Amino acid sequence: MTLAQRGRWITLVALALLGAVYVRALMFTPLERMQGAAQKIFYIHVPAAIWTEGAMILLGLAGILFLFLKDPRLDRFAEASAEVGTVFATIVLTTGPLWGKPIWGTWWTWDARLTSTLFLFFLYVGYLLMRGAVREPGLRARYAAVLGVCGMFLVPFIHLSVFLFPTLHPQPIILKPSAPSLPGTMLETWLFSLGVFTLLYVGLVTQRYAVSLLREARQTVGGDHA
Amino acid sequence: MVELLRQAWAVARKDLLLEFRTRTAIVSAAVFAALVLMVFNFGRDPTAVATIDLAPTILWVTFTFAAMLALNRAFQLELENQALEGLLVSPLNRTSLYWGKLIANLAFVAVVEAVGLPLFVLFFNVPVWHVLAPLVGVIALATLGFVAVGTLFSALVVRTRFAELLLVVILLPFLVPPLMGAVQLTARLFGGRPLSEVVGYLKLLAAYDIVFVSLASILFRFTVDE
Amino acid sequence: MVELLRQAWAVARKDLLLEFRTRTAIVSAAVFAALVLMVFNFGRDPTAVATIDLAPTILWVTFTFAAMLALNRAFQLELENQALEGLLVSPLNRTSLYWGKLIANLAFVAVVEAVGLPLFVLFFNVPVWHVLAPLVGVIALATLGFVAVGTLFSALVVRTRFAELLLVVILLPFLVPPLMGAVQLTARLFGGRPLSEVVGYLKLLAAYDIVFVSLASILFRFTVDE
Amino acid sequence: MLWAEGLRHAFGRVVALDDVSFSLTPGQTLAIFGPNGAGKTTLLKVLAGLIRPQGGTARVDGGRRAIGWIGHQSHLYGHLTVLENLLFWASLYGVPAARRRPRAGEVLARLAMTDRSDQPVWSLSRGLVQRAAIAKALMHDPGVLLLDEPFTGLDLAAAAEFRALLAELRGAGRVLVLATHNVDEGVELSTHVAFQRRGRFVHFAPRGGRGAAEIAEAYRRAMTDG
Amino acid sequence: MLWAEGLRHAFGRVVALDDVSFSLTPGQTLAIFGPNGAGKTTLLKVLAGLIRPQGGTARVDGGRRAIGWIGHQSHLYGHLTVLENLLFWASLYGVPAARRRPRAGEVLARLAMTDRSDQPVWSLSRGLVQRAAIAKALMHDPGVLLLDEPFTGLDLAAAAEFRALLAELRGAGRVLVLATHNVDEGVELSTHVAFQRRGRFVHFAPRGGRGAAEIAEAYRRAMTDG
Ligand code: HEM
Ligand SMILES: Nc1ncnc2c1ncn2[C@@H]1O[C@H](COP(=O)(O)OP(=O)(O)OP(=O)(O)O)[C@@H](O)[C@H]1O
Ligand SMILES: Nc1ncnc2c1ncn2[C@@H]1O[C@H](COP(=O)(O)OP(=O)(O)OP(=O)(O)O)[C@@H](O)[C@H]1O
Ligand SMILES: [Mg+2]
Ligand SMILES: [Mg+2]
Repeated sequence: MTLAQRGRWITLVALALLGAVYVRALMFTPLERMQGAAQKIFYIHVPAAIWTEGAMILLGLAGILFLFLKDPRLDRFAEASAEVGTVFATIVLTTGPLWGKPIWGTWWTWDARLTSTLFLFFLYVGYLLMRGAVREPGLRARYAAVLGVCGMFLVPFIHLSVFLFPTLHPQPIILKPSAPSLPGTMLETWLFSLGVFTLLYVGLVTQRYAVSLLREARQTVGGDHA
Repeated sequence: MVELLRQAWAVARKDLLLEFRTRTAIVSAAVFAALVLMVFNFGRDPTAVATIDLAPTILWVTFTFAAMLALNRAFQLELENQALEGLLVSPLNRTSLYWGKLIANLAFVAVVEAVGLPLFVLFFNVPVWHVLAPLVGVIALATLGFVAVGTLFSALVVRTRFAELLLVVILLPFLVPPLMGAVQLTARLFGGRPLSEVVGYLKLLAAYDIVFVSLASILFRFTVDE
Repeated sequence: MVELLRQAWAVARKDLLLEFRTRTAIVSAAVFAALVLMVFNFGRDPTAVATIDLAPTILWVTFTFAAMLALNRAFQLELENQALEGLLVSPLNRTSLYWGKLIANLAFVAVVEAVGLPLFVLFFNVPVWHVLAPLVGVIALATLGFVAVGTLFSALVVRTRFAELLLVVILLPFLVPPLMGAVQLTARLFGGRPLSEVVGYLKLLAAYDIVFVSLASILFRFTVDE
Repeated sequence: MLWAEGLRHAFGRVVALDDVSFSLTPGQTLAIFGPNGAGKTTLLKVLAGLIRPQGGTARVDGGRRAIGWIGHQSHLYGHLTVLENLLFWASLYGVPAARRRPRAGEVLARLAMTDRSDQPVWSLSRGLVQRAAIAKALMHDPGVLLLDEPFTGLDLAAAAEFRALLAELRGAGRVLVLATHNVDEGVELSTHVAFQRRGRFVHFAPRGGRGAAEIAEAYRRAMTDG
Repeated sequence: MLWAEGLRHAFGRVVALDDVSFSLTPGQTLAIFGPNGAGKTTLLKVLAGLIRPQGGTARVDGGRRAIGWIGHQSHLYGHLTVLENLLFWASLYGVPAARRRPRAGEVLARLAMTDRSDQPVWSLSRGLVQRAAIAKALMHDPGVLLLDEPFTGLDLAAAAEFRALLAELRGAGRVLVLATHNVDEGVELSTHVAFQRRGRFVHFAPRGGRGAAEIAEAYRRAMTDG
């Protein structure tokens, strides 16, 4: 099985399991008292949000290693992680407003959590734009690693900004200094979903990694350079 | 270490000398600041909006622009003078180059802020004298952070194809924490709130400075070396 | 006359093509606009300041910056490309050169404004739809005026030693009338005031445009010819 | 035809043109030799109308449209391709639209640049940029060619080809003015020879039958005495 | 000492270096001839560490500090005087503070630039800028000189003087690498000769007793066959 195929399989399995999460969420998990059915979006929204931040941290770590080891695999992984992170950020930025409209009565407000997520999305876009702007592969990898490392260190600031700035968005329930505060079944469903998203991340990254391998192979043969 | 600092100073001194000769950047930034303040002044309907509510925002919009102008110049100056290549072939330590540019940028932004602040007081009649010391501290803290990141990034993009564009795009997410912190702090200061209320923000700014100044000093050499 | 316009169009087309290739200026101006709007957002205490009171100022600060960026580029582009000398030795009519640059600058600023306006609506939730047509008219009138003057001045200063500095300094006084007019008009429009109340300002803008576009067309050749 | 009558120009204390008078009729070629800083470039700029001399007058039959200029600056836009540059300049010089592409093809073929025509100018090597600049100057088939060290950077083959091209142009009745340091390159082409020193023509005469060695000897003598 | 081992580099489809290997010991001078776009500049940039080659390695004894580079760009700051430029670069290359002024005096005197030392670089003519660039490269008495068409713009006297200077340096055990189109200038100085074509060294050998005419003939043959 090629790498690309393996990635595709993992992704498909993850998507199937995501279906299972929703079966569980809709049938076997209690309705939230205040928000009703809208709260069900939580099981996509939050894991996607966590992996948006996670993908940035992993790509930063890959960047640090790259700067010392100069291993092109690390750079390929970083690129893949950035692309998947962008997708996850998009998911957060769509599910958030979908949820927000019934709860807050507006799609979007400019509070710290929402804005910082938007800027994390911009960071991904900027990262990918920069990769596009540098032609020389060695230089590109190094520049990308530098920006990635900076991005990794920015994530905690973005994550913690909700504690400092007045915000409409719920405070962290799970990733916070004290213990998680979530009713049992909800927590279980959520953890299940987090696992599924982890699998989804692995699957998508594997696929993207395979794609960049292919592209490099084509370029060394002397084909497309544009 | 002494050698590092000596070389950094040589670079900074040269930048400041050039700036002193031409005064281009500093005066345009200062006039820009005046322009912003003036526009606000005209636009504002004094009966509708209390000055004090707007003041922090206006102050920081002004300073951010001044800083962006400075950053754009820092490496552009080398390109215009065809000297960047010369710096790169020279044995100049890369950390020295970074610090030199950082010092020059900070000096530059500091002068603009020193011009902008009195203008601001003049235009908006905000009573800053009783909070001057802490205000200057806040300005220094916030400025250091984003100038440090900006200096690193301006080196990162200078040899890419769309340098200016990229600089703004990738810097934007990194401006959010210091800017948000600075605006909130300034608002509290003008509002005469007790210091205890703002410790969180101060910590944020300080943490940001420490993290990113160190990070940039370490990462810089990867941006210029092949 | 046809020849004049044809040549003006050749110059404008080349500028726009270059901009399209690099997208430097347009994207950085657009991101700059987003930055201004964002900073305002963070700084504003929504309970203290009603958006609607601030909106006109914010809108015009943003647009002014975008325009300044454009103007700075217009002749800088020729210098960077070592082509200004080429334009000057060519038989290109000086009025055509002016109009060409004016067209390119207007196109440029218009795009930034077209990007900025929706962002503005999004960020500030100002209901502009019912006044969209007159608003666009006001924007066009004010923009034409100061871009016309700015284009003239940017040619004036480009070969002096302190080009950027001088541009901002000498342009400043000329920005006051169109900017004040525009801010007042916009405020009235957002406030839903009758059109009769604003005729005076409209006349001001129109007179300014007519006077300065003609004047600049006539004076331009003295700025570039020896 | 080309006239210069009592030209004088000084930059501060440095005398760049000192009472220079001469005239050339179609088919004549003037080669100007002179040490660095003698004022050769200044003279050509005066003839091209780029500098208005402090004293005296210069006139070229047919005005700007008749002049082709090859100087130290390439007058090419880095982000446009070679062909796009040629088409743009041709349009400014009033070459009919239908003639532009064929003409560009001819000129590029002559300079062995056909395979580079779609490359952006920034990616060319120094000698290739020089060829593109030559192509640009020839697009409108100028009656007067002002050449400031036009062989700079050309390889042997290109220099030979360009010399042949200049000889043809001279044969076809064009007026050439050539400033150069290389006596071998300059003399062969010239009908008239001038030695310039501190702005003055210390020698100006038809070449007659003199060869390169003889001229070089005369030049050396002219530069050492006085 | 200077080694190059299997250097390869391509810009997209354009091959600029193709398996170039050689080494030079103190007192040796390599003259590289090749048509425009052959990759001479690219090779020198690789040796100077400005470009990291896609394949192979290059090493210079003593590293960056030992290299003097004269290329297409002057590396001088236009708004600083010639002397200020020299002092700045000397400080970066670690020339002791007390030695800088005397050394600058020596070098400038040698290049007949003493009377220009307080003139800002922007006001110099082309040949004078080239002399200043040469002075800059010699300030730290480098062990290895990389010269990319260093005679560009020099008048006859300056070229002769510079040739004598290079001969002295070679005699003093410096390693010189010289890329040029002018066989007369290059051969006289060289101990080794290379012909480069499409990135390859099609010829590399000690000069032996061959004179300029012989080399020129061999070069012509090497370029036409294949
Ligand atoms: C409108 C756009 C929205 C964005 C951009 C957004 C963004 C985010 C982000 C980045 C996180 C991750 C926080 C973390 O890592 O701990 C998060 C978590 C969360 N969001 Fe949203 N959100 C949006 C709307 C909403 C809405 C409307 C609700 C419901 C009222 C909501 C409820 C939550 C909850 C409950 C969490 C989990 C907090 C935690 O346990 O950490 N979000 N959101
Ligand atoms: N814009 C300027 N400001 C001040 N001085 C100038 C300026 N342009 C030229 N000069 C001075 O005028 C003199 C003549 O310059 P010019 O460029 O005409 O010389 P040149 O004969 O072309 O020399 P080269 O052979 O080096 O190109 C030089 O001494 C130069 O320094
Ligand atoms: N940054 C770049 N991007 C793309 N192509 C480039 C770049 N730099 C050089 N090239 C190409 O590489 C080739 C070799 O360039 P190089 O400058 O080394 O040539 P050269 O031998 O110095 O030529 P010349 O005699 O004209 O100076 C040329 O075809 C050039 O167009
Ligand atoms: Mg000259
Ligand atoms: Mg070259």
